[in-house]
Amino acid sequence: MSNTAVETVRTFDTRTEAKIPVESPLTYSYRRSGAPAPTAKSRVVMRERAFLGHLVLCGGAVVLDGAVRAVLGISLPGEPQGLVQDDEGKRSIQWVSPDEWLVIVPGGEEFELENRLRAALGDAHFAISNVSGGQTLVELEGEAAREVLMKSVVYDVHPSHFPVGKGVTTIFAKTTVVLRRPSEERWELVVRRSFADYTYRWLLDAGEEYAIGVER
Amino acid sequence: MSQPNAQENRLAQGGRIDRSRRLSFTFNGKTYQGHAGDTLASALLANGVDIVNRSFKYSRPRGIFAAGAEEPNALVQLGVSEAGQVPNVRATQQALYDGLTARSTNGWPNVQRDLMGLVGKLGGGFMPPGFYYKTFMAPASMWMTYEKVIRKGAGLGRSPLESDPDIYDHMHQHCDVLVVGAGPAGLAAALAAARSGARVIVADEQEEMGGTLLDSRELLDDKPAEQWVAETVEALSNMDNVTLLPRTTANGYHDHNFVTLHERRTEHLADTAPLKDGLRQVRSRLHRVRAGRVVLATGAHERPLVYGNNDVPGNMLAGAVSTYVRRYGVVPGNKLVLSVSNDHAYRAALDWVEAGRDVVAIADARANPDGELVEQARAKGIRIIAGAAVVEAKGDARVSAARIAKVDLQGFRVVGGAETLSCDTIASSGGYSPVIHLASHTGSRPTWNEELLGFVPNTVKGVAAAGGARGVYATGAVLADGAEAGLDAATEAGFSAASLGLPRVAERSDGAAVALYQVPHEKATLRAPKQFVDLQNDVTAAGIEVATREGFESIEHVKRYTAMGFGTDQGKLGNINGMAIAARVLGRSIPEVGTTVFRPNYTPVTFGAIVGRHCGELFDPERYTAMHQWHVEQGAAFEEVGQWMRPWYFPRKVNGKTETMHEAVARECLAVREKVGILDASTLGKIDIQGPDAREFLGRVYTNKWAKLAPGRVRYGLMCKDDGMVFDDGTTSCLGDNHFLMTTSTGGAATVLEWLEIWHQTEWPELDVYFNSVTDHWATMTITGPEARKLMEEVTTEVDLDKDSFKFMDWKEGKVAGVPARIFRISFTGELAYEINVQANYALHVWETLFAHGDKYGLTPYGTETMHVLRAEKGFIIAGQDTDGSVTPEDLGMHWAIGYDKPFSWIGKRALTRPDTSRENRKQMVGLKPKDPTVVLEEGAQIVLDPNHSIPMPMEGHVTSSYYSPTLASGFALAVVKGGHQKMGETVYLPMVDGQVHEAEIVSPIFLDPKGERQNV
Amino acid sequence: MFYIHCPYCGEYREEEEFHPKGEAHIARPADPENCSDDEWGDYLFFRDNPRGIHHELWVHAVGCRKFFNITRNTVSYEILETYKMGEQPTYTAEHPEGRPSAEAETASLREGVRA
Amino acid sequence: MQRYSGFGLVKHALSHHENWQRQWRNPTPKKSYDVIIVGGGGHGLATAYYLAKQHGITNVAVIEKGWLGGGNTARNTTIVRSNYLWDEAAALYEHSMKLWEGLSQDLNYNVMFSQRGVLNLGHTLQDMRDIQRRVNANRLNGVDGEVVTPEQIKEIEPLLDTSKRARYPILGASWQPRGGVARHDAVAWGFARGADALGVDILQQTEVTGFKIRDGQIFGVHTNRGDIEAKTVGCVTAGNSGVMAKMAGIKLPLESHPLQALVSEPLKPVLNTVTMSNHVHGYVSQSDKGDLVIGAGIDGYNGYGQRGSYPTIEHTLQAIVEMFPMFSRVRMNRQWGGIVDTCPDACPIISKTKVKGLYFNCGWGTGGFKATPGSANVFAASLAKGEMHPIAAPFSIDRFNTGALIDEHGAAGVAH
Repeated sequence: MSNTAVETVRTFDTRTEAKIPVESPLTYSYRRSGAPAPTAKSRVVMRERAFLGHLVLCGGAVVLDGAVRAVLGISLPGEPQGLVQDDEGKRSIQWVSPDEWLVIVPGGEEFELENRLRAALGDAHFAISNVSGGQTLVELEGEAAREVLMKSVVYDVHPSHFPVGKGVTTIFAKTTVVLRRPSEERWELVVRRSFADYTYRWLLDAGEEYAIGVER
Repeated sequence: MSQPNAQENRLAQGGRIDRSRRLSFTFNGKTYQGHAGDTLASALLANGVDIVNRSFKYSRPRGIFAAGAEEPNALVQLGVSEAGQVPNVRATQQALYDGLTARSTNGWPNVQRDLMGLVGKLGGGFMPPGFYYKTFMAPASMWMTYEKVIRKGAGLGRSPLESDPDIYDHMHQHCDVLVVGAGPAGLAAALAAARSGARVIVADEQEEMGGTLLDSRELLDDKPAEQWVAETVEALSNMDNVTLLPRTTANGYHDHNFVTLHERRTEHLADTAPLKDGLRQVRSRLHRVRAGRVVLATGAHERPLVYGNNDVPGNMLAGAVSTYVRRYGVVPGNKLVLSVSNDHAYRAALDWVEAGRDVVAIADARANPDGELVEQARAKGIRIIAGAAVVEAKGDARVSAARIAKVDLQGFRVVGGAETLSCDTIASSGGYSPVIHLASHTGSRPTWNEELLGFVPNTVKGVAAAGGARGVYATGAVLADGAEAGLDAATEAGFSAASLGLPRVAERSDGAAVALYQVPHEKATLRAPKQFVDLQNDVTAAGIEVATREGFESIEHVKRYTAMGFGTDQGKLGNINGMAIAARVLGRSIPEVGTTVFRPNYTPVTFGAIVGRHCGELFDPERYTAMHQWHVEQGAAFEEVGQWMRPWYFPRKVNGKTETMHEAVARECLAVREKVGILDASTLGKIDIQGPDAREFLGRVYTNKWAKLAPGRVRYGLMCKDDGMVFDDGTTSCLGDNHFLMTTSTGGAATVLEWLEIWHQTEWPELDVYFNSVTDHWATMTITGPEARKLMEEVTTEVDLDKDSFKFMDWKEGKVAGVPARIFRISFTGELAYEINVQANYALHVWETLFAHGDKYGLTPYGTETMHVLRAEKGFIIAGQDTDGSVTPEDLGMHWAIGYDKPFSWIGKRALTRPDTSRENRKQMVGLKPKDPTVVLEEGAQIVLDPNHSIPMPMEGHVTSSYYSPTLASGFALAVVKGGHQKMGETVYLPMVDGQVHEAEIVSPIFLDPKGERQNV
Repeated sequence: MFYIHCPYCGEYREEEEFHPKGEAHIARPADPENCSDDEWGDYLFFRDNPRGIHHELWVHAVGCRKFFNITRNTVSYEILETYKMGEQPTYTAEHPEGRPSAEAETASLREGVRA
Repeated sequence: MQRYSGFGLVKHALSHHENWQRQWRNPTPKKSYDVIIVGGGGHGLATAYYLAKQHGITNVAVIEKGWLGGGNTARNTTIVRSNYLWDEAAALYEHSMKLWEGLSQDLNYNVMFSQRGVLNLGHTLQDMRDIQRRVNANRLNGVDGEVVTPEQIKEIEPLLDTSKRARYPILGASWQPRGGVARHDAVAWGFARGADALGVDILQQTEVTGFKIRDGQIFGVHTNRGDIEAKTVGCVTAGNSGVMAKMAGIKLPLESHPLQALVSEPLKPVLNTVTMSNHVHGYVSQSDKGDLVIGAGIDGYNGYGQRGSYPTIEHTLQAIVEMFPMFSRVRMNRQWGGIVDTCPDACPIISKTKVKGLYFNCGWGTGGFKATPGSANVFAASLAKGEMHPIAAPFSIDRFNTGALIDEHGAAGVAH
């Protein structure tokens, strides 16, 4: 931590290796609203992928691209709404705005990643904010997943308009969501922690007619 | 009267109903039979039910007049249970289902024998348009009594009185081409567009698609038209890029091709939605469609003729007769007289005769009718009276005869004597009005076409009308027009396709129609029997004439004065006739009188469908902190702040009795002042600010100085808008030279973030700084009170908590309960306090660990109410409670937080020197001490100097915050008072609603520990 | 219900994702201290409010969070263009059909400035 | 003027309504008038009426580009109340309320002013603080009002969901019994008929295309029917004020926004009073005809199109169903929009301008209809005397430069 960037900006590992009980943003929701297990009738299935590492990366694309490529091994999505994943599909970078990207990595990698990026970026003007505790990832899968989304988001989720490799920030019912399509079958919703219960209740309600199930 | 099961008007064969499925239904308490495929209207007609309702103003008996959305009379109340009631359902659009239960919306004691009808008959003459404006004025005190009586007579159906058991939802749709209407034009358009590969949605309001082709006499490729419909619908439904939405009405066209479609998913099955495969289904669904291109294939509505007593049951639209005969196998009478201005309406007579019943005569207003259909009628031996029209219907509860006379259309008079022909049905047609509703929803004014005798739409970019909707009526031409519109739409949306092969339709030679709206009567309009223009609102030709005589010359005035077009049918049948009458009376042309524009909705839409899922607990999000479960388990009462559910107070059970809020808050307050309390402060907004210019930026948006705040230190800041008024406050910590963590008020988080962004992006992009919300990432808990350090020492590692190394307004990193934490020594209570930030996923563990260790120190959870009391004792403000957008930092007595000598003219600074902002005697923040310590002043109480002053009493200010302080053993308050800072020690008065006048002394707003020693230990 | 082309996202998005923020090109006076009260009042409150072509500031609040400008007809509600901060409109009250291109090119200012 | 009465109705019925007179003339414009009122809506017509009736100035023209009463007068949700927070606003709206109370008799035209009371609901603790503050201020200003509990609310309006299970439970309300609704069109027509009878020329289909100004003094207007002269001109053109001002070289602190409203199908009486909620954002009353008349919030963008965005309607109906869950099955008949000129402080401008003799009365936002008689009354007095009436004086344009705003936004709790 001798880099100048690190001195002027205080990084902080908010995660600990100690065996400490953690609660994902949906923990309360499971208790409050229950979590119907998927059945043969379920045309859509929801599952939370909790405790991932979420970083917001701000800066000019030209500034960031090299560092991201060097550190993460994937290139910054060049086009708006782009979503790029590594070969394993475990690490992703999503275009959020011309100078903002969302990086999601396996939980525990985020602090090291932040430090490596900071080191690689040196004195350049950029910002990295760790938001891992503030959001969670909810997956939707199944043939009715798109219909559930059509009930919920104003964005056009038709495959011709929302191919794999796309991600957008948009309106979800009365909150906002980052919606991504990492593969043909799977949709990802990045949800803010404090709105997670609302989103969960909404999905249960909107998915009711498709006998939505929750994988835990 | 007809017997149940009789279906006396049902034909032995024909129609598209399923005769194998008999359905039983109840109307006005009587049970009848119908068939699957019937509408309620067709089933009622089949059973010979003449009177379905009573009219709004005159209580006249009314029957079914039309067969679709334009029906003005047949409005019924649907539903069995109280919660399942649906008011004002048009019988013509309601599919019949087994067990359907309906009643008339008006009529007392019933529609057959209606006492109000007597009033209408006797009193009708005294109720000209504007009747209400001209009477009930004396004495003034009586109006509220009169109004009660008037209101009782008003209204149609009734609202259910219990909550809706059904659910509704929305579907956000996007397509390249939206086709509204699945008649010949719509189907052709859809097929043409769909073949190009474009994403197509087809919405049609009826139970099945096909529109006029479903009752057409014409052959398409030498086959019945309905066969082409079936094939086309089948083809469309097999295409992946096509969404077919039957029972779906396009109700509103909004800007940029946003269209609302109301899909009724279960209303044809039952009054409340039945389960499907054991799962609830939505009763109706609103599709919010963003379309690349829109094709309006909405067809045309037939116009009735306006003649005497044209409202008596048995009067109908000519086209409706054909629809009932051909589509439902129902002949709505035995002896028909037809009164027409055009050829197309002759279909009614042909269909009637073919159904085996008697056509008495056709009165044709044209001197020499000679079209193909006319010849067919002649060939069938139907008597045609040329140059004539029905001038008056006879009959009371049902038409008994028609008076037919020769009419001089130019001179608007009857020529010669009238002939009275016995009949039970009079059908009329005065031509057709293109359905231009959607096209005019965004303000496009239609154009009158003298040849078509109708308004044709002027559409905006991206929208095209096709077929009847733009006055193209011949079936072959309609198909071609639709196909072309569909192809154009797809092409404009970026697709290409070959043109469509269309079915062959024999061309029919129709004679020219003649303009006829109101039929002249032997008597002048004001003396003639009532000639109804708007049946639902009981607007007559005489009413329109009186309105114009009184100076209501614009059609908008006429409509408003007479209420024409303000019914649930929005004048679909009456508006053009009304305009024509106004035009005639004023000696102008129809377009000179005005145009007719429509507003959404095309037909009424259930509130529930518009609301969708956004009701009940999903009406608005509730935001929870990571400790919410704990709060719930502890029985906290919650206060909502900007969608966050915050614990308000934690009532305990003491001796089996739950504490009141007052008791709980007193206990919580003392715990903090004497021992230690804990607050969930996670809801405060937190913004991560990084960049070399972060410090400069803070100096511009805060009123105070930031240039020298060192890493490891925290500072309070005040934010103003550029009008100098305070809008938020909070602490900001320097994490690194280029790195700050800003906190905002709970409700202000989003606003402040956007505030920072707008200044950065639009004014100071040269400043290198980024802002990110980290509100949800961190959970925040405040440990405060004299014992706070002891408790912290037990659970904290890697931090030196010694008062000299971890001072007030310092922050440090370490671990709390084994979890990495940032700890801030800031205090909103005036006590020793630590604000702990940990990653939210660990928060509950940290919280519970604190309690595991806190018991011996008397650790007490407290809520927002206690927080408010404690901060008010210290004179700390809550932005939005103690400020209201009209308070400057100086008004708050916060001169110390204003950096007047900062080099940059920070936001709000300039405005502070405006005459009104800098004047003395502004309302200033002070403390108020009630003379009686047991008094807790009301928040919002007004402050006066002379409580005996007459009303209006000059007010000096008001109480912004007020509480009982168990520490001070007294009520106390914060207030704003004119010139308050100079009025310390003065007495003011607070006159209350109940007549009491409280006395209070103006004091410093800092009630406790003015030197700040308690927080600094 | 507007369909708005976000110049930063490069695609049309639903109106609900955006918030209008009033008239565009209202720059904060460079030297507030030397503004008269009238000038400061003008900056704070007085607006053109035209019937017809209007340049207005919007933010893609639920999206890229960027502020940008829209030229919109306040009667027909037609959106004639959207453009980034610091750029100048092509369609103006003086040039409702679009300004001559040469003029448009020279008018471009540095990124992110309201004026 | 033909007087209206119950007896007169019988007489007219016997003569088949053939003898009704025009309610106002359709005069040819004169070359000049003492006063020109630009704008033939409720406020403009009423200004002319009071000029003639109370100040003896009858040589007055009201110039209207369309048909009289065709702007916001015809498009509002007809709520009348005077429980405004700040002294200046309360004085203005209460002055109006007192005029409403005798208006039908004064005009011999039943404007159907129905004092069925207005509830402003509170759903949060801050709402309640604001409500208490406002009611306390109202009472000391001589405006009727009280703070009522959920139990009292249930008695006033039984269908309101006052249960605790609502997403936003009702914590209380302010209650102004003298508030209510009136028949909007009748207000314009009644004032028009009254003004016409006193000699005022109402010039419909006459559009002002410019002002004649010389040496900083107004001396007339250009219209599509020729020039008309007057040394005093009052502009009362809600929804178009900025455009008019621009013609006179004046800039106003206004933005014109769409304000939407909607009605249900007519229903048998089901609501007793006017219910407004700022927090869940919707307000509703039932017209004498039976429609639920529902008002929405202002759309955020400038717009002269008399229409707004659909989500505004959706949010409003969500609020209505939140308050009245049984209305979920009621159906929405029609929606429309007006154009409201909004001021930064949600209070109007009644003011002289830098052009001598040219006055503006504008910026009423959502408060215009309820203020009609009061606004016109003080405006007429100001035009007649050349000095602003004391009630009008605080509403000068100057306040936006001095900072003396009357901010009804934050504090009043209710924006409509």
